Amino acid sequence: MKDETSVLVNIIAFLILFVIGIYIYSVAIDTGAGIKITDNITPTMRVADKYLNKNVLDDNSTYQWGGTAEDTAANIVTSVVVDYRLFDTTLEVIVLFITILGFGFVIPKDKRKIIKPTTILNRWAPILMLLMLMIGGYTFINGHLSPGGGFPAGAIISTAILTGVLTGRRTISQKSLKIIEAITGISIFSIGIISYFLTGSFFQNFILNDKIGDLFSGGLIPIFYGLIAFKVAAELSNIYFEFYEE
Amino acid sequence: MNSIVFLVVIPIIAAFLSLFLGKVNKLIAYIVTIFNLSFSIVVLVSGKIPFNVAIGGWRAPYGINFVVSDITIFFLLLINVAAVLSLTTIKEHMEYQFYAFYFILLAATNGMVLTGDIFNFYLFTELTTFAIGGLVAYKRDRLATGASLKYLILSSTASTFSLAAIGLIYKTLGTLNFADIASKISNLNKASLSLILILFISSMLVELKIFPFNIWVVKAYDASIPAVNLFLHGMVSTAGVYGAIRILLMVFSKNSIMLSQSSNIANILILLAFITVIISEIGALTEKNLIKVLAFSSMAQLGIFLFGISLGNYEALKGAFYIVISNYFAKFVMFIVAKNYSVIAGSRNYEDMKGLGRKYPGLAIAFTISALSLMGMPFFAGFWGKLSIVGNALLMDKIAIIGVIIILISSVIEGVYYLRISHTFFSDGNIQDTKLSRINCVLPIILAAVILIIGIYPNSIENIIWTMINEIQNTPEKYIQVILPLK
Amino acid sequence: MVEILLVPLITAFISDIFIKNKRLVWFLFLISNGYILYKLYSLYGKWDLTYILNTDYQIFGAKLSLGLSNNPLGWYFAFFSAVVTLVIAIFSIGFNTNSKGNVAPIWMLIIFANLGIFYAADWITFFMMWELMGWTSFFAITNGNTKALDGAKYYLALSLLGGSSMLIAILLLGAYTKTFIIITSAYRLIQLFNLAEGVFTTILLLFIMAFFIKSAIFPFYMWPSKVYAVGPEDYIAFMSSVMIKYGIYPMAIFIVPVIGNLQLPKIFNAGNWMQYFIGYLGALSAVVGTLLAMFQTDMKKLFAYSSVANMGYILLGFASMSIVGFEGSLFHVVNHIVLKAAIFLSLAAVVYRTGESEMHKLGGLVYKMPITFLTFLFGIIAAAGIPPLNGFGSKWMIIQALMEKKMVVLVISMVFASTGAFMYLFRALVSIFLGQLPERYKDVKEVPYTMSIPMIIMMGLMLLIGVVPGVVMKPLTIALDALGYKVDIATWTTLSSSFKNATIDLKIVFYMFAMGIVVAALMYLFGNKSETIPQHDNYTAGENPIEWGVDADKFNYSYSFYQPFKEMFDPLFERISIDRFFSSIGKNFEYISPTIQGLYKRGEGAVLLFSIGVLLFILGGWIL
Amino acid sequence: MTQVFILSSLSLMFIGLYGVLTRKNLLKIIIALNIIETGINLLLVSFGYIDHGITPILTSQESILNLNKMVDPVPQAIVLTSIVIGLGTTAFALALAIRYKITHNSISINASEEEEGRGI
Repeated sequence: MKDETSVLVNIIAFLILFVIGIYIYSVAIDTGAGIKITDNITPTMRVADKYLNKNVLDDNSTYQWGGTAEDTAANIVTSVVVDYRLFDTTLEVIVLFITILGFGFVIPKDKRKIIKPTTILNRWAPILMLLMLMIGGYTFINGHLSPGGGFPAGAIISTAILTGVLTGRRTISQKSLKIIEAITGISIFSIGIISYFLTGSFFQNFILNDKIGDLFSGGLIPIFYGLIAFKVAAELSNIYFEFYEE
Repeated sequence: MNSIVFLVVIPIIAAFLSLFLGKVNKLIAYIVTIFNLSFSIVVLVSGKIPFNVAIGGWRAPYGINFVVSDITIFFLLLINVAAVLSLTTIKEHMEYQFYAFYFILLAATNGMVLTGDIFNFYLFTELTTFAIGGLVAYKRDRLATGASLKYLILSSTASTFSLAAIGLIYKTLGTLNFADIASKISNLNKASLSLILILFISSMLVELKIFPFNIWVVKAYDASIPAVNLFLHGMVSTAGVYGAIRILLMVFSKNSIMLSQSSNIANILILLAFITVIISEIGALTEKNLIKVLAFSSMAQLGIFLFGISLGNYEALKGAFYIVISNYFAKFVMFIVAKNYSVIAGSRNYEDMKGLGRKYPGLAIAFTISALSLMGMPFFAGFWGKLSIVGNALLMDKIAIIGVIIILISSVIEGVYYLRISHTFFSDGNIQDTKLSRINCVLPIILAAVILIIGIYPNSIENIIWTMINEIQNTPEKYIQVILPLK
Repeated sequence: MVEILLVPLITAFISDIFIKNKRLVWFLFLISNGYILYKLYSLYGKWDLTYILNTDYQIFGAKLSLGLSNNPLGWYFAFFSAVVTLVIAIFSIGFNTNSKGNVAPIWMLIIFANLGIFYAADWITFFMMWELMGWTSFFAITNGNTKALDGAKYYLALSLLGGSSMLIAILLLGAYTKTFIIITSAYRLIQLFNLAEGVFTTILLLFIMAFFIKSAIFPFYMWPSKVYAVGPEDYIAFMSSVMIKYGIYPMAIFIVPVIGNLQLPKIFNAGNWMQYFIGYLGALSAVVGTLLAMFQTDMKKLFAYSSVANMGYILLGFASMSIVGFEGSLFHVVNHIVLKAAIFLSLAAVVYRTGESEMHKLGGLVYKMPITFLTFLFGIIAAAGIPPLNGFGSKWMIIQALMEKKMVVLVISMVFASTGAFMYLFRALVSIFLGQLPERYKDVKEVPYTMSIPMIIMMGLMLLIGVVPGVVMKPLTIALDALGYKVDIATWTTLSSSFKNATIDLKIVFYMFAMGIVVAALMYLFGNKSETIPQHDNYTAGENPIEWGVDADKFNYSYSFYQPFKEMFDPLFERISIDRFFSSIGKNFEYISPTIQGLYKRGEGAVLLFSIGVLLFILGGWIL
Repeated sequence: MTQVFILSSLSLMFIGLYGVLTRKNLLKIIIALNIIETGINLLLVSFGYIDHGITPILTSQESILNLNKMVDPVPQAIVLTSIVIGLGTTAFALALAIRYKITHNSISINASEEEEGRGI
């Protein structure tokens, strides 16, 4: 690579980083009035307080384990991601969708050789795939109770397909992947539209009266997570298939 | 008016559908875009402005909300009109990915204008970036690949900066909502605020094409197909301008004095604005590739716009709005003319377009009118902008006066290269017999007529602009009232 | 009153639509021009007519209103320029019969802007018209001709620069005086002098720069020669006669009253420094213009510099700040409009027939094109300021005014320039029309009627104004009287002066010259006839220079006519070349341009520059 | 503890930025971008961290009583999104880099873009 070690550029880069570093330090030690970036601000002083107490709609409401609340996901991060800030998450799905689309669009379609996998991998692949699918399924079904959720689940599911790709098995056609992608994507937004017609507001939860801590709780969260999981799985699998083309 | 979310949702659903529709995509694109346009018109005439929409039923600072105010609806209309007009220039068959990217771009630009949440805004910006990255790379040749990749790298770096800024805002103020930030920003430490502003503004200036954040611009314009040029100009730039107005003037402002908390930053913005203007005008001076000339000039216009909004004076701000409107129409005309002429001439070099102005005078006259408007000549829309900005900058301190001189010198340079191009169109030249449908001439002429109408009769948009400026004048209080009515 | 502007605008629009139908377009053109002239005539004396257009556009906290008013001085300029413009335009019909394009729409726009400038009541309207004139001129000059681009570009850049400086001046004026009305702002500007002298001087200098650029006064004297050399001849006739006066009109209506009413200390009991500033620039343009005119070989360039010199005279009259000088200058405006139009029309006729504008390649056209010759002869006699024609009276008044104010250096420069004028004017006459006819122009004919009639009209005008100066002086003095100046209304044939017993009656002068002409004609008819010899005989001794590989035209006696003078002044002009200064600015921009393009073309340092931008913010926050 | 997080995330960001600024190899640049993303993610999480905080997941009635000891869930939600964006950017950029290699015959960002006689 020519000019990889250009001294001048290195010096300039160091200077820039140095100045930025000094600047951040000077801001950190600033003693002016007002809220500083180094102040110790707890979540109770932020909007997160309402998410933790689940009292966005009603300032004075409290909730009990096993009782109902405005949002019944036990995992509060999930409740933020898929309920309070659901719209962000749907956009995130779109980001993934469009980048993978772009990926498929610009990647050169040239021929690649497939190396035959070893017997061990070949034999164990179906079992692995089954395991991965199970883990993936568990992850998104329990997304509202424990760490996990649609995105990791999707990634895990897609590794099942990756295993298939590695062993040379055409587990699913690219066309059906595309269809899954579109159907799940449209479903996510269709639910939004349905909730608009049911409750008058987009993406508003319309499955009420479920209990915190139950497997089937969290309103729409498991449905969204399921859709997201399949969508992400389909999209990531698309990447593998781009390389799989003989 | 909760249904305003359809403006974002419908294009996204169309994007999913576009994977299967093949040739029908074009029709769907028209339907969706016209839906968006007519929906925004319905919102405009419904008389309910301003209003706030909580998505998911969560009230404002906690959930994500869409806000529709006078400025929003104005920019919404600009973006959707731009989308419709750009679509009309697509004649050939496009691959389905093109339409998918387009739908996402439409959704993202609409969303950028509508959203009332800073992280949501960031996501829409990212979506725009990826959509543009894909659209610029559409030809997948040498130039397009390089341009797209470099744009992607630059904007990814920039996006990390704005993400850090959002993180800092959340850490200090504990909120992500525009109105909530605006109401709390005065509690913030001055040094911390300038750190946040620096991080956020520098990533925003990438979209605003301000030097030295704009190295991607010329390459991206040159590498992309004509329709994408129009998307970049009409939708992305306009959304970027909206972002600048919303965030610089309405979120990070206190007591409705623009950028008062850190006037240093306003001064540097003025400095950058006129560096941008002079650099891009000089760059365009000897450029032969018409598209690149237009790209350079687009940068210059946004520089003048930034100059106008950084002065901290409402009349200068009004001038900036005029500049945006004039540039919006003028560049549309110019890109369409450039497209048609380059198809006939078989090259983008304007010197190969000799004599086309005699054969197709409508296009060349429209081009000339737009050029004169960009130069700020009287009787064209750009003049009123220049008058306001220059006049009010003269009342400011020294740095603004230097800016005035530079802007005027740059308008001289602009005059030289634009009128040289116009002259080339009108000069004698031998052109083969080509058939250009007269339909292609209609749109530029109509848009040029709009420029003329605004230029001759500024009353036509003066009041609209003042309504928007009143909104800015009354922010953040009025804006907060709409979104956080409980307080 | 507003219809006087609407008619040309509508005509321009309609003729743009029917641009293919030449007959219709020119018919429309003549009709609307005739109407404008009639309308202007009927506006004479109605000085209180105004037209205000209120807009909602807000600037400096007040709603902007645009206005037109029938300013007496504006009427004076508008009427005479409209007469001459009409004549030139008729000439243009004949001149352009063979060209592909149609110039009528752009002419109508020019006439619109022309009237708009003289009728503007406020600075914004004035500026709008001014800029309109700037870019329409660009298109009129290039007219699709690629060769004309360089000159036109130069003109455009200067014109836009002037426009920009005027815009700053207008806005400063508006900001400090709270008004854009021309007359009111003049009064308020004088008051501003005592409050903020710096702003006052800035405003005035910026205005003066804009006006000087348009009128080609000294530091900006070089654009006419560049533009006239390449522009279409009919349009440069308009430029050199009418358009170059656009800078003079606002000088007369705004700058002169402001400077004249200032309480500044006088230098040598003669005038204040601003007066001298204007006067010396005027003197410099007169002298420099004259000298440069002498050395030109291209006839269009020669008369371009002659225009510069004449603008200098007008400025000298202003510098005197006396009523006679003022009158003289304004009188000279009309004289110069008429005589320059005549000269350029005849030159256009020559170019139309021969396609040549280098003087040493022409000669002996007197018998082939007698009407053209006569027009040219009248024109140069007038330009030289010889009595029976119109240039004399105004120069006489200006010199008198300067003498009265004891501005000796200025008088000397004016006399020098007037004498120099003889040298280049008669040289042009000799080179183009007298001498021997080159072989290639044997079949040259007189121009068609559409072109010769306008020339005859111009001759008549020159003689009329020369003998009966009252046709100009009467409206002028009435206009000045209406503006509040203390003037005596002029009589038909006499010119008054500031000195006692110095009134002259041009009628008597005319009789004397008529006698002289009769005597000369008798001598011509009954004297010995001249003998014609082959062209090259007298300077190549019968040899054919082409056989030596040399261009025969270079041996023509009119090539490098004033070589000794040129050698004398060359070192001076080589050292001080303002032209080079201005072009070098443009060159420098063009030199940087590829560097910037390269930066954007490669696009590799994008992130680096991004970080530098961030750095700028950080450092700026520390420094500022 | 928070300081350690912040310092390490800042150093990650600086390393990444340094890489983007100085490297010419596209792959290295993309990797450097990833490093920046990681740094940002860590930074965001540390913004929401409180000393001795617990995860914001309800497991029983007691955890509801300890709500004010929980770390902030919002930065975590933001980080989730940001990770996906990072993934998308990387995927897209890598695909473009592969095509870049074919069209430019080099993976240096310096590769010349000159292309004579381009059509419309």
